[in-house]
Amino acid sequence: MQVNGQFQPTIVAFCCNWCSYAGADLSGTNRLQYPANVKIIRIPCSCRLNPMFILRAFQRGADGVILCGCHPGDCHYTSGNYFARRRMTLLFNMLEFLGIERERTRVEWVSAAEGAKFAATMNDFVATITRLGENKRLEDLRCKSK
Amino acid sequence: MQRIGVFVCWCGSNIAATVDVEAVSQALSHEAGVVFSTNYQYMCSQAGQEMIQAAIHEHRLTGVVICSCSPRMHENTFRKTCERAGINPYMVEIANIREQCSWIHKDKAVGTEKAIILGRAAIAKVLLNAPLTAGTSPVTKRALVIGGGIAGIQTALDIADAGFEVDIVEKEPTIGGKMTQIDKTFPTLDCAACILTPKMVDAAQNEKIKIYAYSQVEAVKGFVGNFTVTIRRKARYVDEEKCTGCGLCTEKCPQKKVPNAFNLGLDTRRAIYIPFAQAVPKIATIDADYCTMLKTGKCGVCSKVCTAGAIDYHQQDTLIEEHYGAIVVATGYNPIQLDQFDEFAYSHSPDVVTSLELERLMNAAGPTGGTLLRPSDKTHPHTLVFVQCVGSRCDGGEKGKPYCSKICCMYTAKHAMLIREKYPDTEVYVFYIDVRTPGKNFDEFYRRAVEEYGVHYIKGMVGKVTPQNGKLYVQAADLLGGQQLKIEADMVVLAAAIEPDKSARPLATMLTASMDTNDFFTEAHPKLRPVESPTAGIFLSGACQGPKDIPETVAQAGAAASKVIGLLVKDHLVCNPCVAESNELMCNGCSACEKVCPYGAITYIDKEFRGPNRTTLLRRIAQVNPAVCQGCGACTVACPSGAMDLKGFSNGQIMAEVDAICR
Amino acid sequence: MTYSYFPGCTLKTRAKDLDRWGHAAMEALGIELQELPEWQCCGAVYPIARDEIALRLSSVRALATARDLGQPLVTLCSACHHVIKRVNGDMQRDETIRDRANTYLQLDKPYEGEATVLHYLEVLRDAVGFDKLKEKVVKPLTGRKIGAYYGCLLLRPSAEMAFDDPENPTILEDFLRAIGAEPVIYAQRNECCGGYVTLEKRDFAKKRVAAIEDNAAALGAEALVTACPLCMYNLRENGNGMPVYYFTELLAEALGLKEVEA
Amino acid sequence: MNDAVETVRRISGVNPLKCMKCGKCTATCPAYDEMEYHPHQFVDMVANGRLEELMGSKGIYLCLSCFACVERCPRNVKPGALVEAVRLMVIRQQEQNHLKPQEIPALLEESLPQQAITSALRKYRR
Repeated sequence: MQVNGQFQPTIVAFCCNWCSYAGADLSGTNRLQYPANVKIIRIPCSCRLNPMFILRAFQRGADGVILCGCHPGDCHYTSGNYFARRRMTLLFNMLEFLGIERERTRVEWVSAAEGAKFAATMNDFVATITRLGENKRLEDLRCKSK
Repeated sequence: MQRIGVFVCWCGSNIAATVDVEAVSQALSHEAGVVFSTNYQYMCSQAGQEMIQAAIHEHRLTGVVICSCSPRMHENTFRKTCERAGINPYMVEIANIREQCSWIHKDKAVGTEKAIILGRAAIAKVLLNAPLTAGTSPVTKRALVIGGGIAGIQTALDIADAGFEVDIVEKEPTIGGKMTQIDKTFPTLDCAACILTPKMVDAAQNEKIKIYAYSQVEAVKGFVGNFTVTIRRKARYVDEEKCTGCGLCTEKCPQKKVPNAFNLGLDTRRAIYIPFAQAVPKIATIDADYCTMLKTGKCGVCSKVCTAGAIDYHQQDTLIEEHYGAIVVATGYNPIQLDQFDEFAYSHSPDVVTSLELERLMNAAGPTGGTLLRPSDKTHPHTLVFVQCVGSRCDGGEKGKPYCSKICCMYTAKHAMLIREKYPDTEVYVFYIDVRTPGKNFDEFYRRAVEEYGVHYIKGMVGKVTPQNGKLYVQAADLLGGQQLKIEADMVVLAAAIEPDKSARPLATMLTASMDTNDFFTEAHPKLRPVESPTAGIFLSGACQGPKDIPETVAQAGAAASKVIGLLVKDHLVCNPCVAESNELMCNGCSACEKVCPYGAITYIDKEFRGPNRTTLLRRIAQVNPAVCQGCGACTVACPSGAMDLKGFSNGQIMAEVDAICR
Repeated sequence: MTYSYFPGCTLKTRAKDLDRWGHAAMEALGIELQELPEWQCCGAVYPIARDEIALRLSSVRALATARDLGQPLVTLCSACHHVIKRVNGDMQRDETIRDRANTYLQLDKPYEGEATVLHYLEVLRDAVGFDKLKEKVVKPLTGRKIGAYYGCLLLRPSAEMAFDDPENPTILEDFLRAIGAEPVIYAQRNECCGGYVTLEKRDFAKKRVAAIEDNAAALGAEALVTACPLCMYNLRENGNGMPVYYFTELLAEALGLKEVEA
Repeated sequence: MNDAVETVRRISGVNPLKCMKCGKCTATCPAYDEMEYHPHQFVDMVANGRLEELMGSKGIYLCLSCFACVERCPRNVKPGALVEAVRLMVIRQQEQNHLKPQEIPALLEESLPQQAITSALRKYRR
């Protein structure tokens, strides 16, 4: 999205309910700033993230998608983040094959105590996507408003 | 068509300062399905909730979107509000415009725009919400306490007092924990054994309490109210039923050179032993690492002297399985290893000891019978130097711990005071960085050490200890006096940092309970839920959650017990209704979902479907047990046919949120 | 086994004993030390300041040569070891230093910390093995009570040197045991000898050495060993006469390469 | 003066604010008696911008760079690196070399290792 001639990326962050969403809350509680481009969707566990959601986001004009979950070994559901890790590895490979730069997708483990890490990750991710510029590869032009 | 009401909270100025709440409620009022939109100062207040309820009635709302703080804060509050007004609690969605918007942005225009988008996503989701009804699951009315120190004992006693059965699993041969090794307790200086051992006996005699000593938790399955725990009962090589605890074997065993762990290696014991006189259960244990019989098959003295015939060299570990409704973690702490702090010469000189070792050296049941003697030559020390914060308050890296160990300031004051009282001819120096004594009567206690007992408190650190000619030459900083001190000491006592017991990390993985980077268990809320783990049904007691002294530990143990009791009095627990559900018409019975389910909640049944021309067709389909499903959603992604979906977080709902954000 | 070897300035002049016997001993143990071609000074002191690039260049040059030769680089002098090891660490970890050093040097292939830097003692411990060394000893130093003097440079900062436990090192003691001597463990073995400050304040260095010698003597040491020419200078010139040896001298003696001095 | 503090922080890579004022550096320093400002004071004075006093002190030439304070500091503050940085601030100024090449012959003696001279020269002059 262009705002006043400046590129403002649209970034969707999927956060697991137990660690990363709480980590995002903590960065808010600690007033740690990160850009408003990041919009968080709460999911129960990182393993709830269907690859379809990411494809849909890119199709509808997202410039970057990040998945945050509990650290390996700390999943609230024991093993969900391991599933997520494997699925995302495959998906990101495929997206790269389709021409979506690797940097546009990311998986980060953020615990409920890591508010600072959450903010730092988001700052870094937004900076990376801003550098990469707009993503057009998967966009469905029919979805685009004029 | 749904009729949605939108309620934007100002949260005083917390939201309103960076988000134009009026503009948000205006913008959201134009969204499809929204029939009412407003904003208010405090939505969670009584007046705010009444306003929501009135709007539900007045506008015949079917769904509600609250733009406010995190759902982790008030989702339940608002769900209950709506339930009281007659709509299903799961028709409520929260847009988090405080923690994830107003608090992280400074520019009001930016904040407002983001708040509108977050509101839109919540509206898009709630349009697809369906009323959900929570099921229930029964509660096993028995609790497990892991760890039998003062924390575990107190928790178990309190739970048993309320009439519930409780088991204690303790890895050592006796319960009692660290407190059994402590001589006196601050700030009252009463004898630790005198207040602890009666509690140990109470626990042993309480018919509601079962003690599994010399045992470990091996595996944990299930969920709140319904845990199944496998306990390994380690082989003692002594029949617990037959052993009378007479102790004859521990006197006759010819293997005399076993370092006595109870006295921290300051003296020796036999290969068959009872850790101390008041051990509970008072049963002998053979140390397999040292027993000649177990190692070579030759000896058998203990078996010959045992009149009860309790010795069993062929005993094996046994595994038992028990069911519990709640689990309390009380795994406690240990002082850290001091290998990395050899500037204090801990590994060079036996006269450099840790504070816990000093406890044993001052204890009447300790290796010196309570007379303070130097371990090297058994002489009376005249000058003692205490060093605080050894390994505490360190900055990252491999060395030490970043936190304050909390108990050292007080026990050092206690040691210094006791030594000066008993041996007035000694000089006692305490090197401190800060003296931290926040606790009832704590600072008064420390001041007494200085003012009445003449303990030399010196602000500064010790840099090097050089053992030479039977003395310990201590080189230290006196920061307030502006000098580098060189003290000829007879003993140096190190206040080693404390760390969680090593068994805690694997246990946390078994329990899926979270830990911080220091391996302390994290609490569900640092202020408001300090004795609960974020994992339902797991409770925290004592130093496994953070450094604690005895009064704090006992208080927390009681609090944990009350939370357990609050759980166990319930006959049923309301389940999370956001569980997986399989669309049986789309399911092809492939078992992909079953394989990824961590709870075994998915089973397969053969079901008859009607085919064309009055034929029937038997098809294998997945079925989710809603009482067992925890709602992680792993199966929904594994399902190749899209039959599996998660209630409350359905594919459609999340897609709608994505669309709303990317619009 | 063949290693590249960096002798350093002092070992060619004032500390010939450290070098000569070190060479002879390794030869006897079946290890060849090939002197690095065209080596220059290591830089003498490690430049703590992160913006000092030029002072790191001679070490980088040596490291790059060692890399090109494809053999680990062995050092003997504590100071050389300290400087070269830490500069290598900088080249591995500090992007700014790496880029700037390479820009200066314009090597055929930029150096990125590929070389392995070993101290002579590490070769003895890990490649030869103290057990093996013990077997090769023909004249064990039986009954000689010797204090190992580590000084500062070998051990600290431990995070970068990764040589031994900085407060309770064992490598020299294990070495002494291997050659049949009885090591004396004393606390002052890792405290400074006075270093180069001896140039300006000899009294100060004397105080330092006295503390070290007294502590070692009190615990029964009859002599000290060191791996550093500067420590050797301070201990000998500013001490009270306790004999001080380079550890390679004792090694050569135990291997029967050197006649026992009268 | 803040610029100078920044320079010291940049050269040394140390954040003096991490210091918790325990005094272990001062307790461990072998050159304590020789210095007018002791390691913990040194850290505190850098943190508070009192660089002029430090730059004028003799103690900066007496730090042995033995890294004992660096090794033993529980907060990873590296007082020794701060001393080095302040010394460099002095000797990088014109005509401020603490040791001049022409002074060296007088210092030489038979057994003095080259290493000592080179080290001193490296430490004391630009």
